Amino acid sequence: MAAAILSAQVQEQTFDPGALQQVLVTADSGAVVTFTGHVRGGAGEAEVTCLELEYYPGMTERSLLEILEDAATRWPLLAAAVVHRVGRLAPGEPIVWVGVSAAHRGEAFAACDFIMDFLKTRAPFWKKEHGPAGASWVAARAGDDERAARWQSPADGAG
Amino acid sequence: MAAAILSAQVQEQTFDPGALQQVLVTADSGAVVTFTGHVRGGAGEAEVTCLELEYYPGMTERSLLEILEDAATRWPLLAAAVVHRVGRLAPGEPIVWVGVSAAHRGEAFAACDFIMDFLKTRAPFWKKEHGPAGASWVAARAGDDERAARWQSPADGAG
Amino acid sequence: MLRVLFFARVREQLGCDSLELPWSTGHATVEALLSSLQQRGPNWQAALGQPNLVVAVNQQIADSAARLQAGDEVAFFPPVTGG
Amino acid sequence: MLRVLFFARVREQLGCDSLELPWSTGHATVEALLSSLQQRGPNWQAALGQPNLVVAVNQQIADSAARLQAGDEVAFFPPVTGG
Repeated sequence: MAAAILSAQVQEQTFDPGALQQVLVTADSGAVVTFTGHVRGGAGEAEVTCLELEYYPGMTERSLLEILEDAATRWPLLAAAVVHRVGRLAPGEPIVWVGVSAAHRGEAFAACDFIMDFLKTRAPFWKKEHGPAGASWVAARAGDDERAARWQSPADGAG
Repeated sequence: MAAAILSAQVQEQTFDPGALQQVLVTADSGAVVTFTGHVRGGAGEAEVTCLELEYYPGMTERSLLEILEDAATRWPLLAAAVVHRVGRLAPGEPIVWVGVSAAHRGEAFAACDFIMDFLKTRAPFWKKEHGPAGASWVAARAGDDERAARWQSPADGAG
Repeated sequence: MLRVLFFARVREQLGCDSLELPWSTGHATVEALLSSLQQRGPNWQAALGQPNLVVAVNQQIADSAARLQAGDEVAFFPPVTGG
Repeated sequence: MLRVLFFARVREQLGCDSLELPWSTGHATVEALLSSLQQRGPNWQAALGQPNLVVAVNQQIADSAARLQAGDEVAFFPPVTGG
């Protein structure tokens, strides 16, 4: 099959999931799976009034594209795209979007899930939460590493 | 947590995935996963010029809601919705949309995948393909039953 | 009365999408109703004798042993293929 | 020259986001570069001595044994937390 159409974008401005999804649909797309992440506001002492996102210009875009390329090697994808925001975001705002289109739903679900797991554990982004008690860097979560470890082989992931 | 907001809709007219997704987002939504299915056109002798969708008014909507309720019991969802079209559709047109919002991505991915598997194997819809060689009813796929059998217990599915 | 519905290929094979029958002891179970309907002719025997035929009683999937009561809605259809 | 970048908490701890160093045999590996940088003071020793410190050479994840050449871009940062 033809090579998948891949796109990775890092930006400060917000995005429109509906418009991003339309770009993924090709004549053979039977299944489109999307993930949209939103900034969570927390509550009480953990309240987040603002989330600040730092990244590594150059390496971050390259890393995102490599994750998409890895996904397109593991599953027969038609298109895959990621948009990740940086800068200062308010609770509720969309922060990340991943979309995958494929002929069938199995590979679209698996690839979208895989891309998010690797984005969380490989792509150089760092979150700092601002709240009533000041600002603090978000710690990496062991659960994210465990989720990413599910994809040891293409056969496991495609199951 | 509060009960999830659930919605099931069967309709002839098309739908806008972006607009449907917006309705799912609540103040606590950290993760939104959507699935959009499109009519596949086939090729050669299997070319499909038109797909006809029949359903069982009353039972179909009830069945879809039961699937959403089952998903909301298995995972802590904030909202879940399904829209399924009936009548005559052309290749490329969107036919089904499933969206799930939750605090975290693990449950949003699992629930969306689960809802599609059960929709495919439980909800009373029947497809008839029209093509150059005439019309024929689509046969149920064993692969769909196998995918649905993955969700034997909540623990398996949430993995 | 019993309301009986047919969908998709079954509907086409029978040339019938719904019918009403008086409830009777001869229609006391899904199995009895099926036997009675299959008497209507070879296409009824064939369409309702398919091993993968699905039955719903009052819009819930049921099996052939399910008991029927006056006022019930019974539907026969092939395996579903939506999504 | 070597271009050295610091991100997130590491950047804040050092009060420095980038610096340029002449390449030398004392900076022939990531490990040697780290030792040299840690001489700069207690905050450098602490920030660059964290066990979970990540290093990238020319925008690819590397380990402390990676060799460095003039013109390389080396980055130090904490575990990533995007998405």
